[in-house]
Amino acid sequence: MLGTRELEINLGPQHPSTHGVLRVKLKLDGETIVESDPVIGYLHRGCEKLGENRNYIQTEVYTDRMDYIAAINENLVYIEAVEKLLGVEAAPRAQYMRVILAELQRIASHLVWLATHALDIGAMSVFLYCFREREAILDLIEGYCGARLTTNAIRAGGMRLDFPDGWTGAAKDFCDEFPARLKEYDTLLKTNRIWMGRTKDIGVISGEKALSYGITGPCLRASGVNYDVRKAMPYEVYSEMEFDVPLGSVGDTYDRYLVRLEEMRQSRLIVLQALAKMPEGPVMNKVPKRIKPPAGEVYVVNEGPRGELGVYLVSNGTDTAERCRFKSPCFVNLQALPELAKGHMVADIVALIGTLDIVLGCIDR
Amino acid sequence: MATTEPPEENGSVEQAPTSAALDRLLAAMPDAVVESEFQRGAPIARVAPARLLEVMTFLRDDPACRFELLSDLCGMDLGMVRPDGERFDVVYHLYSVEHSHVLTVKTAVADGTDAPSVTGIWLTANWHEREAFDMFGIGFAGHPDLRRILMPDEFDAFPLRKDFPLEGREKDHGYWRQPGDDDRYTYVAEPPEKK
Amino acid sequence: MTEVSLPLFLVFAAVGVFGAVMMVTRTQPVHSALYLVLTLFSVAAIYVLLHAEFLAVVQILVYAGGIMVLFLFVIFLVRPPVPGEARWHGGRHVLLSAGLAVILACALGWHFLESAPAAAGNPSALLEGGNMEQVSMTLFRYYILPFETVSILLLVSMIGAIALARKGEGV
Amino acid sequence: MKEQLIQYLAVPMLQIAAIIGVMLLCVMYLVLWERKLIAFMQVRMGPMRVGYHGLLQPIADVVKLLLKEDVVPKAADRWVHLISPIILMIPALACFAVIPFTGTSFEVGAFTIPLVNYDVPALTVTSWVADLNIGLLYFLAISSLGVYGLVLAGWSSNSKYSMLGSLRSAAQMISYEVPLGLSIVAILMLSGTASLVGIVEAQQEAGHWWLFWAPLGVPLLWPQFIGLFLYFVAAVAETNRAPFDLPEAETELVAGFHTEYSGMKFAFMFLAEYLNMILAALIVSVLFLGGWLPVTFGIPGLSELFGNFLPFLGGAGAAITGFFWLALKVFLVLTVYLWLRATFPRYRYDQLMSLGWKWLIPMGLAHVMVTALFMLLRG
Repeated sequence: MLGTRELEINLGPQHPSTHGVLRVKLKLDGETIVESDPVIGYLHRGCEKLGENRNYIQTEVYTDRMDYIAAINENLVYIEAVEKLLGVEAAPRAQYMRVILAELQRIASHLVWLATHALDIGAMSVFLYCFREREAILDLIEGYCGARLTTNAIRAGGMRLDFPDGWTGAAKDFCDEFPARLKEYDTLLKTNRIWMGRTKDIGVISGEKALSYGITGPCLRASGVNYDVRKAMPYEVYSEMEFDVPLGSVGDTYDRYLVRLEEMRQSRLIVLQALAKMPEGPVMNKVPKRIKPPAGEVYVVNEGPRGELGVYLVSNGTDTAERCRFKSPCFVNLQALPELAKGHMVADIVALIGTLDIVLGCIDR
Repeated sequence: MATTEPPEENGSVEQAPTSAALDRLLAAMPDAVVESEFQRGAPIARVAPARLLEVMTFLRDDPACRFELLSDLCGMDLGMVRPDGERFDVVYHLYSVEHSHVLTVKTAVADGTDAPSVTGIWLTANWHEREAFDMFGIGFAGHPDLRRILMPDEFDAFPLRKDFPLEGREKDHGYWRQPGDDDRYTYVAEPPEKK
Repeated sequence: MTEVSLPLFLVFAAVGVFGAVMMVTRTQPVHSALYLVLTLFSVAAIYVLLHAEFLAVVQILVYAGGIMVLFLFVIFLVRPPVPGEARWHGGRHVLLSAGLAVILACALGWHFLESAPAAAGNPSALLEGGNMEQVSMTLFRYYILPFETVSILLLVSMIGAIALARKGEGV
Repeated sequence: MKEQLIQYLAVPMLQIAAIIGVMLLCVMYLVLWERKLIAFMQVRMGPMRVGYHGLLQPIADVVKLLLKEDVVPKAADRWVHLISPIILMIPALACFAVIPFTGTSFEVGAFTIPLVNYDVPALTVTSWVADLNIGLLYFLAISSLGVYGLVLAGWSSNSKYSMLGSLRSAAQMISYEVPLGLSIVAILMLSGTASLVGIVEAQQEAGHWWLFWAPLGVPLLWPQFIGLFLYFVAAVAETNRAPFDLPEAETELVAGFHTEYSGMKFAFMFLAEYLNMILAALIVSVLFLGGWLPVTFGIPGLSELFGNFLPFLGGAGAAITGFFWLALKVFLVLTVYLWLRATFPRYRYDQLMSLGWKWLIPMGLAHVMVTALFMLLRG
């Protein structure tokens, strides 16, 4: 019979739907993926090395540049690690502020995910709708700290400044308007036959396998494993917040879509609760000007929009960390791509890269 | 939860921290654990490389431990801190979804020797070990595909080692560093003339 | 319009023959396929000159629009684009095919010389108007049995081909 | 002989020139309309800079494309790379030959071209270049040739992404040709002719558009909605538009078959795509929506009024009116076309195939049979 050869194609590092400089080596049989091998490192900037050569305050700036879609979450986890190393706590009002900002950032990050994911699958309008809402959040974030993406908003011991006048009202307005916008996305996608055809049963992964792969965040919860750091090991004031952790049952791309959409709703609820409960008072506790934590080590994890963000800091008693390790959820999640993609078609690989919600800055660090 | 503050945030020294998982490990395999301690309330167990796989398999499968998630795996260069001992530590951060507890496992590796690979226990270790190899040059015996991951394939050093200069070497990635006017460097294909 | 159609016929016939020759002599299969399309077009044009517009259109629709695209498809799939991979097979093949061509030409020529006068005198008389009704009458009224037999035969061979192709997959 | 020469050579040449000119203009503004419409749907502005609300944007685009460097990949098959955009363009333009733009023909009296003192005899000018009795088949046959352009463009670029794009388009075109053909069989049966002019005239005779065909005198018992739906879906797929734009799926294949094209050649491919869209809309209007007949057609009183709303222009008025109604219908169909793009995600290759073969073709067959049954019952 006629033999067909496997076709090798190189997806990226310059490709419209690899969300940055990811490169995936694909082996195709017709349009079916036989093998895929993600190649990363194109955005490697040595954040860990820098973290071991700069002092604790300087290093926070680098955390912005890792997961640049969700900089506040990266700031937060790093500062928590520093605080824990120092043995200080954030001021109570600051803790609420952190939760509000982190949850707004989570919504913004999920919006970018939905936008790009939908665009990858060809739904162009969703992209623009999502960016409209994200812009509103970025305006809020900019209104607080002056920067849209590289926020550097959080300080050890609390927050640098209180919310400006009228900020909480604007945040509340956004939260009031947001459900209607989410409904708009649902009309376009949730029961759209093409959308369901493109996402259902694509990249199915069982909860057990996902855990073994170390997948965390919405991708893990879509496979039915109830692990959310905000519930499992509450940090800041999450223990006072009432919210649900949405779980999927199948573990396919559609479930991951549903889980993330529900997370946006829950995040909105958290923001509203935190806004209501936020006490008055100072936003900064007393913290020495030069941060020189006693020797020792901490490993702190947070629930980032993409999964479990980890920071491992080892102090040697000076103002510079002996070891500064950033654990990236994207790095871990991307590792499962070959497993998810096997047997699917070329068109699905972009859906899968989208569903893993990767940020190359976070992967390569 | 009784207190509004989660216990891990306290980090108070007066309260003696405890860990059921560490106790269970010490009870089941006392000879495997070289040393155990608490750092800011978190349990840490140091294990000899020879017993590592055994310990890790136990930690994953034992019903009282059930560490299904290898949260992080990283290398660490202790060349300055521990000049006489093994140069590297490999640090494993474990988490159990079932019991919601954590444990940090460490193992010491000398320069040029391999740590055992835990890829057979957690699939996620694959890339983490590649990264540790890429950054520190720590080998992992039994790893299915140990090659560089973040640095280019032809790179011949290990950038996170303490002796690797922050600003890079004279010649990296095939290009030579040439001092420019304002404290910045330019990179050229030919070796710059020494003045 | 006979005075116009003769030179046109000559032009199209020449293009057709040119396409056929080029098709056989190209080493790049995709180029061969393109020249074959050219030939098919010239034949379609000649049909139009004979007032058989329906046949002409069907010729383009089926052969050029359908079958040749499938050909290209197969060429692409089986042979990834490596230009100049095919080579000229040399003497024996040329002799053999030239001989066959001569025999075929003789047979056709003899046939036309024997039976031509009746039909060739007025080709449009064969297909009055050359329109759809004429063709469908012929196919579906006078020759319905052979037509259906042929289609069943084709269907059977198609199923057979699929079965052979998927043998390894245990279908 | 001279009369014949002018009637059969000079007039069609002028018609062809006019059609090409008008159509290129239409394409330019169709692109602008697409950008504006989709921008409106996506809460943004669209082109605003060139001219009032971007009205001159198409001209700027054309100039840009004309001035762009024409890049040919080193490993490309230069000749095939050059001719494939042309192969795409020719069928797209050739199809317009059989389209009736309006019903009434003009009588042009004999006149003399000044300067050269050339006497032109009295002529009849129609709105179509040729009224073939196999017009619809001609359209199908010629439009099926466009696939060569796509396939060869992808192949000759010698790029894997282009190649995948052209393989997809070949498969897609072949698969959707069948439902496309099936969807118009019912119209052929109803009209009893394959001439596009004849089809509109048959609708005029029947007193309603074929879309509202009422078998056995019962309105909406088995209207041609299904045929229209089938035709429209197949036509969207044939023209590689969203949600069937797989051959150029930008998020998977970068730009599919035209990844390696730039400048004028790219402009040709772009033109051909939009010409094909206009063609599909024209065919929908002619087959199902009564061509040049007014939209009020079938409503007593109104249809006469709107059949020629420029009565003071006489025959020319009727012709212009007919043209207006056809243009309106085409515009509406095209708007639906663009709307799809703003709404739907993209199909996957295998889903596209199964939609074509497992749904559209059986539906098309059933549609033909039911229509035939009703026609038989009517006797």
